[in-house]
Amino acid sequence: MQRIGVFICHCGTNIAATVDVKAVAEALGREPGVVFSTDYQYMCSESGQTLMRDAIREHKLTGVVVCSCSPRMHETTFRKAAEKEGLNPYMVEIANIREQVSWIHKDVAEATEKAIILGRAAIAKVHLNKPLKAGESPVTKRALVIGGGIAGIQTALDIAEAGFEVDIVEKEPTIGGKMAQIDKTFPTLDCAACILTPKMVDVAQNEKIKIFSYSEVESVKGFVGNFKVAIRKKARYVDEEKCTGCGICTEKCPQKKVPNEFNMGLDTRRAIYIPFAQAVPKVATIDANYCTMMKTGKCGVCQKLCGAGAIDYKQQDTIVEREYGAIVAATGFNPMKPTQYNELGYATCEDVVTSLELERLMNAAGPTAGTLLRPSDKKHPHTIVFVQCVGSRCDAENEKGKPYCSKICCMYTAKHAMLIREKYPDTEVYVFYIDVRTPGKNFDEFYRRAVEQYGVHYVKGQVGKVVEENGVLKVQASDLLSGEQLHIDADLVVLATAVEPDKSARSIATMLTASMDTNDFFTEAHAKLRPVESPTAGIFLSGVCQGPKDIPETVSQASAAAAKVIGLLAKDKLTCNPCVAESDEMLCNGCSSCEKVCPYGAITYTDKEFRGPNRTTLIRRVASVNPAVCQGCGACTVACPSGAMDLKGFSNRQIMAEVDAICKM
Amino acid sequence: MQDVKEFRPKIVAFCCNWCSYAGADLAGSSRLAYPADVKIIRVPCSCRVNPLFILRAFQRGADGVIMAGCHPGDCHYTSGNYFARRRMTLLFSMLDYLGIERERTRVEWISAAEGAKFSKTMNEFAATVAALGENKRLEDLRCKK
Amino acid sequence: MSHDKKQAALDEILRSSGVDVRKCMRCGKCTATCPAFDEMEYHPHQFVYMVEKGEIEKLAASPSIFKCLSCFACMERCPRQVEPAKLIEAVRLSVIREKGANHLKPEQVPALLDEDLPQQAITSAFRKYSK
Amino acid sequence: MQEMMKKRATELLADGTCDRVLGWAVGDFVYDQTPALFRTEEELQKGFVYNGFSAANLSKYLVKECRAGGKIAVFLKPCDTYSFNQLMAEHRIKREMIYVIGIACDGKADVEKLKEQGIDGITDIKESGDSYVVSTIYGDKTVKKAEVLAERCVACKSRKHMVYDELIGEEGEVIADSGRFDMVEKLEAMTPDERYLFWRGELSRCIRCNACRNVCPACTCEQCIFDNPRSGVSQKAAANSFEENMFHIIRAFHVAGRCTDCGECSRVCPENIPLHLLNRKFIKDVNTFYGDYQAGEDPAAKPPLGRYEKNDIEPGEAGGVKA
Repeated sequence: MQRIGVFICHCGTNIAATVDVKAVAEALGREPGVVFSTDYQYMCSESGQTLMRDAIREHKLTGVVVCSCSPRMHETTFRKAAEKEGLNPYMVEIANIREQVSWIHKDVAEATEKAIILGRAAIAKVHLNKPLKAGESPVTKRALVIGGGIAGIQTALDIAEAGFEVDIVEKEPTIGGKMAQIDKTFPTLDCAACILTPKMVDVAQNEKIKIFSYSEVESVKGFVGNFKVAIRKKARYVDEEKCTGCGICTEKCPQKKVPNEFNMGLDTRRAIYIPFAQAVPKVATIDANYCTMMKTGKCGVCQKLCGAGAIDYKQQDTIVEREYGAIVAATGFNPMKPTQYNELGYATCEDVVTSLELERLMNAAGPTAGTLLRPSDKKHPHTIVFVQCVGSRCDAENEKGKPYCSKICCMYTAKHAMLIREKYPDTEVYVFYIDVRTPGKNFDEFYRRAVEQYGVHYVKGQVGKVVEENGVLKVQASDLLSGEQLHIDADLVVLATAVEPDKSARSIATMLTASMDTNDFFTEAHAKLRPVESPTAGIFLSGVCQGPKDIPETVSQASAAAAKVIGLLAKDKLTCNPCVAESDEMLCNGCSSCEKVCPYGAITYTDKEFRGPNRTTLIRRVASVNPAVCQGCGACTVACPSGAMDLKGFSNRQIMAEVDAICKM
Repeated sequence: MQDVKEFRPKIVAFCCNWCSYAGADLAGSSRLAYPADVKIIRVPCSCRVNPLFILRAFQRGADGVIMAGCHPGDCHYTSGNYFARRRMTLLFSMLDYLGIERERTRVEWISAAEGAKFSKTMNEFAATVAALGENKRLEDLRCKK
Repeated sequence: MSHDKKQAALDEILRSSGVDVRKCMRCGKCTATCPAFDEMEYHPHQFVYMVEKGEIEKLAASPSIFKCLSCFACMERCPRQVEPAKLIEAVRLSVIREKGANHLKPEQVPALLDEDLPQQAITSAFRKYSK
Repeated sequence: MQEMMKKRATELLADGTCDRVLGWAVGDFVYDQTPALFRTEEELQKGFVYNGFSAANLSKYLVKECRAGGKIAVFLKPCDTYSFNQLMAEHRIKREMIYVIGIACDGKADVEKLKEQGIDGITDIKESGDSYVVSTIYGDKTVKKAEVLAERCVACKSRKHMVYDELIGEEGEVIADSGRFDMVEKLEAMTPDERYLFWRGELSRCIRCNACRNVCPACTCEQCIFDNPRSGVSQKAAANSFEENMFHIIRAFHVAGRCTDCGECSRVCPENIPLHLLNRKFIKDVNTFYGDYQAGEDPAAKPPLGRYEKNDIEPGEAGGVKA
């Protein structure tokens, strides 16, 4: 039998004016197990807490009930006070007689009666309370960043800066991501490479950072503080340790007809290649789909030329196992391929390009060495039409597009228009828009400059049709403000296509047990207050994988994610919430019902030996809960038919005792 | 005849800690009254509410049971209320099938900001249950004097 | 027209077309795509907006409703799946019904037949102009 | 049929495919058969029986047998294979330890219905086309199958085996229009008061013998919460009407989404309480609210209470029945 002390708080007159606190103290004092019952003016005050501590000591209390304000207010206060006196904090329960009684009832008799019943329920619960101890789990002081774009780079650099090890897993042969393909950045028009490549070099030179390029995450096990990740290093047929990145192989390789993905397929590269000059790591990679040696066994030019002896046609994928305390998803995005919009002619007309293709066409390191020439006849375009919102802002039922605004297109289109007008003033530039959205520092000023200073024609309306006739793109569009249908003869049409999460994100989210929305963006733990954390503990979000954003926003979020990671890795041990689920192995059927409803993947099954009848042993499949992963929602406890699964602090019997106490009148 | 008292129903309200219990706190701090017949039991999440608890309440003489949780999509544990919703849908449908008055059970989604909704819901529910009268169809007579 | 009558006419158009005009984000792709633009007094996006404002009377009186080719390009290309052509068709139908007079009667069809005219055009015209 | 099954069982024992065969043996009465294990040809010859009374669903007994080791051959009727799959899905049995012999079935006789036909003192039953020839101490009686089939066989949902290693007899089809929800619909159409009276009349007969639970292939808990003194709800016997309600509602809820509608609960109930109507209500609701789902059809399918849709129906909207 517990020895329970009951403390009724007056809360000044907040409670005492409506509840006869003396009567409550007296009534509850008669409850079985209650050895001490009193009332006091302010239980949360220093002297109130002292009163409670004295009583715990003098009356050898094993349980405490405080009838006061909401537990959301002072549960922690009273539990801490009890702990100071050597009582397990989870032996303290609160009966909420302020928010639920005195503040909403006027009749003293009625309020007093209800206060007594709520007090009884709390006492009934405390009778079944057990001391709980928060578990601890160690933290592996290393973070994994999945994705080596600007988001992953920034997160990794910030974590490394704080002194922790970071691994970056990048599926492409180099880090850099989409930013490396961009020519200039809005709203300042700095050259993207000029600000990105130094950061890439920092990553390469940072002793705390290890890059797994041309690698993918194979599997993730474990939980916050203790992840075990298998990384697949894809065979690149070049020994990374030996390759010096001299590039002789990439110049002499006889297979020249490989579409160059870095330039969006607008030119070609060799079968052995380094994506771009500032690649990190600067190591060659053989594209096995095109390599003559790999396909026919005859060639071997690169191997003969390589002074470092780095070429290895027999290289295999290898799996590396690493441990981490935290994982950051920075899987990024891709612009949608607008091939499904027949009317816009992307699939049929060479001179209809996407904005990212235009970036390459304008970049000094691009296929045209920075001179804007259209792909079909390599001539300078004189009339250029930009189309906004291609595939963005579609109805949710519309299978062709995305329901969200891609956020960055308005700004980069203004940038493109401005740069073109600046470099080629003889060019007419039309931008067809639905809305121009420019929230951001210096963003609207930037857009207005495009209109006012550079004379870009912004037309409120959409392009309905693009057809090619004798090398001219006939553009039919609406001008909603003048109520006209426009017919423009254009030389180049640029489509601002929707951004979509990288295809790999879905499978990575599954491995991380991190949730995603219907658009395959990672969901945050809280949309407002925890925007860089996933609901799964230890998983953090950086960059566009969480939602469309531009570079400054990506970098801020990347640093925010890093700060969260650092906060986690700085701890030696994690204290777990002790109110977690627990499985009684003797009752568990091993049926997996609980596992299916666990949002955290906290439940695992093992085959365990049990004593059977007649001195036999039998193997049974039983569930066990990882207390470091369990967040204590209790979904599993109801899914369990045998009652094997129960929740500490909110056990079946505790809740039923409360029910009984409330219904007994 | 002088012993006839006004019928006061017994109502058990299971409230999830993160939304509805906080909603009840807000109702309190906003002084939005609801009948004293409603007694709240705090659970971490609506998915912690076992049908067993609801039947237990009826067994012990409750006249109405209401469960309140975060709005679908807002669950603190991301998916708990979705599972709770399925469970309660099936359980309530079964109680109805057994001829137990449908109006004695209810589920509401009440956020931490919806103090007014909390109070309104409890007022409505208490009135409905009071109108239904004593629960006779699902109770353990031994628990009554 | 009284307010109630106006509302009734609007409700009828919305019901018979099944179109949710509130989905429109005013991008104008329908109008950009319309091959009959030059013939029309009100263009597809204006149609949607006018229905939203309840200006059914104005639309019903406009010859535009018979200029629509029913090519459905606006429906196909609308990113919000507003389907302007269905609205036009609904207004047209209401006009035809109200008058009780079909624009095209079955007995007129043989005279219209022409070897170069695709069968589809006759069927389409018949659908559009009679009920 | 019986001889064919005996022969196959003997062969399987002989060639080492299994070391024991789970089948049926005659119990206290010929119509009261019990599940039984056979280890030798002699045991088979002596005890094995298969006829119109071999109703028991044997899948549940595999839970225990799988723990005993070795390899078991089992005869499963189409409806039993659903239970088998469900037990597989819940990791209660090990597929590799079991050799499943699917046997065709066109229904089993309900002895109560035979007795209503005035057939008593039964000593044997044989199938003959669409009739049963029932031997009794008063001589042979022939009766149309349709007149004496058990309710669950009249409303048979499937004559197709969901799983088997070999098949004896002809494979049938899933029966879409089995009419098994007719009675549920009839109850739903009643007023709450009528429904209450119906169920009161039925459930108040419950004597808490636990036969329904003990026979149920979904009730394979290590220890039932109603038997566990530590659960806080253990009940040994029904003390009053509420306890039956609680027991049966909770039992139905625990098997919701898992019950394959094999009908064993109602078959074994000594008070003839139509317990399957509780389970069928849940099955029907699941089908209506969350899309058609048949437990045991696909062992990889996610159970309806283990998944959700964001736009699921709200409990308040799911009355389904007019108050």
